[in-house]
Amino acid sequence: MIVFEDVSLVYPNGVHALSNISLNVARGEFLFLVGSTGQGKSSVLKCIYREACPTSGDVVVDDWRLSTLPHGKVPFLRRKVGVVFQDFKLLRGKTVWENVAYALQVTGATSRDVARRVPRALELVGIAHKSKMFPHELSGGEQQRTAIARSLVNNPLIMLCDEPTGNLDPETSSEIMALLARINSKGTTVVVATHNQASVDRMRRRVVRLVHGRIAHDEERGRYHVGLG
Amino acid sequence: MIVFEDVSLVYPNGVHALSNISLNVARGEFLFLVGSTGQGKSSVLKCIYREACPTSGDVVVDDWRLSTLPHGKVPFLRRKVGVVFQDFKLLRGKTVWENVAYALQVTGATSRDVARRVPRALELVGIAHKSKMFPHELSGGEQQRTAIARSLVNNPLIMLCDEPTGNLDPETSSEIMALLARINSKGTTVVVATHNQASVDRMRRRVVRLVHGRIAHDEERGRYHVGLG
Amino acid sequence: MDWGRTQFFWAEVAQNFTRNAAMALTAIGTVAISIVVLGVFLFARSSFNLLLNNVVNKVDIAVYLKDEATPADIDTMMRQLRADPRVDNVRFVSKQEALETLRKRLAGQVNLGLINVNPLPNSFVVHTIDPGDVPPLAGELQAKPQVAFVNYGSKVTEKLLVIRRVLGTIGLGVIVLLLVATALIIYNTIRLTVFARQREITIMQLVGATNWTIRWPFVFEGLLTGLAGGLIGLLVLWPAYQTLAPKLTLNLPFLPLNLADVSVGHIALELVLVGAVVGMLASWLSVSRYLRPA
Amino acid sequence: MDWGRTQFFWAEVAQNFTRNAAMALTAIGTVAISIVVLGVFLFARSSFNLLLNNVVNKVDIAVYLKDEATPADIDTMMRQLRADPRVDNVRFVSKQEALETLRKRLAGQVNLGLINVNPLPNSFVVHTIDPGDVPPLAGELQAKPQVAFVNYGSKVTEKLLVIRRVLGTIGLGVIVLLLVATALIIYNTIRLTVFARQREITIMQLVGATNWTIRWPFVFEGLLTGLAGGLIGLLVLWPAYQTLAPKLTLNLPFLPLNLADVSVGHIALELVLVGAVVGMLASWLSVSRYLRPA
Ligand SMILES: Nc1ncnc2c1ncn2[C@@H]1O[C@H](COP(=O)(O)OP(=O)(O)OP(=O)(O)O)[C@@H](O)[C@H]1O
Ligand SMILES: Nc1ncnc2c1ncn2[C@@H]1O[C@H](COP(=O)(O)OP(=O)(O)OP(=O)(O)O)[C@@H](O)[C@H]1O
Ligand SMILES: [Mg+2]
Ligand SMILES: [Mg+2]
Repeated sequence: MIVFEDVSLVYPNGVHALSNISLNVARGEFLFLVGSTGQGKSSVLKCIYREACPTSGDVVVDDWRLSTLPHGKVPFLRRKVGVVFQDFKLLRGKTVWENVAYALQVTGATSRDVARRVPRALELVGIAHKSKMFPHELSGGEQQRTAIARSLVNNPLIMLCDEPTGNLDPETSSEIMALLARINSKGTTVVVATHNQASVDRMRRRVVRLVHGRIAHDEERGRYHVGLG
Repeated sequence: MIVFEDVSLVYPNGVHALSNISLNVARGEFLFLVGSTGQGKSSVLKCIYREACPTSGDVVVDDWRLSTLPHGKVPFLRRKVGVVFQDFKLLRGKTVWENVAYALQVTGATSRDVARRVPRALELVGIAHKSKMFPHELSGGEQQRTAIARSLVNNPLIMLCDEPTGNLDPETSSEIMALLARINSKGTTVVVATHNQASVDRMRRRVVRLVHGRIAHDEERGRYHVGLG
Repeated sequence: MDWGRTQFFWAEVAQNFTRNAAMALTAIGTVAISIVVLGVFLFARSSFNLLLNNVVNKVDIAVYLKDEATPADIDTMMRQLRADPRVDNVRFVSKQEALETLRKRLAGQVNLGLINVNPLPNSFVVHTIDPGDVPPLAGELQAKPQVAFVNYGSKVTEKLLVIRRVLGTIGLGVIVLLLVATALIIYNTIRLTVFARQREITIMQLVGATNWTIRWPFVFEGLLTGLAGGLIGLLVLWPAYQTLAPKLTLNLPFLPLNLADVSVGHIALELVLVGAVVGMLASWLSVSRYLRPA
Repeated sequence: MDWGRTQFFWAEVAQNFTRNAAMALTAIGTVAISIVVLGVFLFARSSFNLLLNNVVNKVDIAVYLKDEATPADIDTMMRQLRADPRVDNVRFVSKQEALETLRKRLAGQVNLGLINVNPLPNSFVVHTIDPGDVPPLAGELQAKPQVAFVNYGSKVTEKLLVIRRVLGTIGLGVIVLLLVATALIIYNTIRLTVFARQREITIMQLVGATNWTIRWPFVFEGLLTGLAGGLIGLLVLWPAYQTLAPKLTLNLPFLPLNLADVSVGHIALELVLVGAVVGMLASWLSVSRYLRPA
């Protein structure tokens, strides 16, 4: 489903974010990306939804080879991939409902579809009661849940979650993780970059640890501290 | 040092964020504010640095009664209070160094002072190697550490940290908490709103739990789950 | 476009306006101001052209005939001139008529008793349709055997024709300058409003919106901004025109300037069109800049 | 202000420019365009006023004397006129001189052999300093016993004076309109650039900056934007003036229009000042809007 072929990424400012990453995520897999801050977790995710382009190597997503993907196709790649951004990236001029609906509307969904699926997504993450609020009227956790709702509203093939529980209390975090597991069990490939040790240890899924932009450890049914002393 | 006198806060959109909060934080105390998402932690902090004004009741900070504080004095209140914002609020046009320096420069610090204290703050949070980067060139955790450096650079009387470790790995989180404890031990009053169960449980400080904008529990040497089943 | 997408499109346009109201109003204000300035000058130019044409139109050719010319000669010539397609009308002025006119003109200045022989010749006064035809026609007439002398105030006429040409060119240059300036100002203004939403555009791209999905509402918003600015401009210009134009005619009754002949409706249409088209193009270009692949 | 604060201030100003370069350049561009338009019209207005004054200045009073007036009378009158503060100069035209001129003028049109008595009077030609004094002075002269008739083309002169007054008013109106338009356009533009930094301003307030600490760099940036725009505007206007002004004089050699008399330097100074002052005020007002306590 997602294949990294010897991917390196150097940002324009000269920072080597990723070095020779090779990784294969099967369809329907659930993967945790861990690593202390600044080791390249977000960069890996950016290469999948093509916010960043590898400086060398290539990424293949659902048989699309990204290095040769024409620019016009990028929006369609991004519709296959639901992303929870680390900084949420909500549209500040739109309400919670509209933010979630937007991701659906751009795919050409009918208004019936929108009216049916948006409330369901909002319910799932427990933010339906705030649907008419604007992002700046929400608490941090509420914004995060809106971002999660948006990422899953159009049933993406792949979900990429960048620190999806950083602003959530342990109970809500567990619920969100359980939700991701449920989505995963229906066939969606899920990649979660996280520092949430409790969740990783509880769920025992595949864990990939990044250190200085390299894969330091890759273990099925791993724990958060895999590969550390 | 910080006194809440029966404070209620209703946002313009009608949300009752805080209801009849009375709280007394002594000089040099270390306080954790906990509570699941959207219960009012950030709102309590906003009342202290006066981003929000209580709809009823009053807040006293270092003998300044905020309801009668003239607008011209607000900047001076904010200089007494170092804040780590939940969404960082870094100036995107400024580098890490400049962001931290800014908080010092606005107080009228001499350039010698700036040149001495900024690097020290950056070292303390471990972000000195990124001092020439702009916020958008940083990882989430690096941005968070920049925000922490800015909040402590001018040795504030009070530090308010809103989810200061949400984007940090457990190890870095512990270091930051230890740093806050060290700063606290030198006399600074510290209030930390957090979901980080591990840190709260390890540090055993005063814990105040908010539920629906009310203080549900207030315990010296508490644990994260204080007041819950 | 199905109903759901149309609804989505209009909701986007409406949101851009209402949720960035201050910005939208600032942009509309700038467009309106530019349109007012442009409108004042389009009007001034039309009036001035009209005035100049009317002045130049007053130029006549005086054809003084030799005393030898017989009434038959005069008649033939008169018919020839009337048949000339360049000629608007011809009037015959006899020696006697000319003397009467001179007497009246000199009354009081000159001892009229002293003028007892008529020194003046018969003449034609010829008016052409296009003042530009005056000099060549005068040349042709001078060549005729019956003609003693042709006078069309050649210096004044040629000056007037040059002035008309030069001022016409300057007027055109100024209008072009103003059009370009207006277009650039509207473009820059809309660019700044798009600039402020750069982050939003990036987010839209990241959640899978195609460039066209992002662009259309912006383009339409630009169109509406331009249109609204243009209409507001007209709302300012119209009462100003209504109150000032009569005053102008009143103060300059002797000038051959009939403001009713200025095609105000035409100018108004041009102004609104300029606003709308430039607004639309400006949005298009501004958004496209942020839609280019990184 | 100590050295550290000065450095801080300048660093802020410089950062605003360089790190929002696209926005800063757009704003400067808009200012430059407005200044060019304003400059063209300030110049056009000065030239036009000059032209109109020169035309009106050509008006003379012709004072025809009765044949009874003795050379002594003429001499006295001449001296009186020369002493009049309103009079610029006086020329005496004798009967003979007048006849010569008439002969020349009528040569070819009229059978000159027929004019054998001199029907023309002696006259003065009086030129006033201010054309506005022509009608009253003519009235006074008419009342003198030696004077037969005074002629100053009263209709033409009065028309010219009215035209000068009306066009003067219109010109002033247009310049005021343009000044206001320019000011508003610059204001709106800078408002939009500040708008885009609203979030930054809020953050600055939250980390303890006083309103003045935030405002000053913005105000100075507005000043520099206006100044830069004004100077760029001049850089466009100057070569245009240098190439077009001589062409204009060349094409209209017969007009009493000496472009060298237009105080171009003065206009240039005004333009740069308008840019700078409006830019500064615009920033001030725009920032203040976001600095108001919530
Ligand atoms: N846009 C960018 N331009 C330049 N450098 C960047 C950019 N984004 C990230 N970096 C750098 O690349 C490295 C990896 O960043 P990345 O965001 O992938 O880290 P991360 O593992 O997600 O960290 P965190 O847990 O803090 O979010 C860091 O050193 C960071 O400073
Ligand atoms: N600016 C605002 N305008 C309107 N309502 C707001 C605003 N900020 C917060 N709220 C609402 O007030 C309530 C409390 O919000 P607050 O940000 O204090 O929660 P929190 O405890 O910090 O939550 P989190 O852990 O998610 O950050 C929430 O219901 C939120 O939706
Ligand atoms: Mg990250
Ligand atoms: Mg919060």
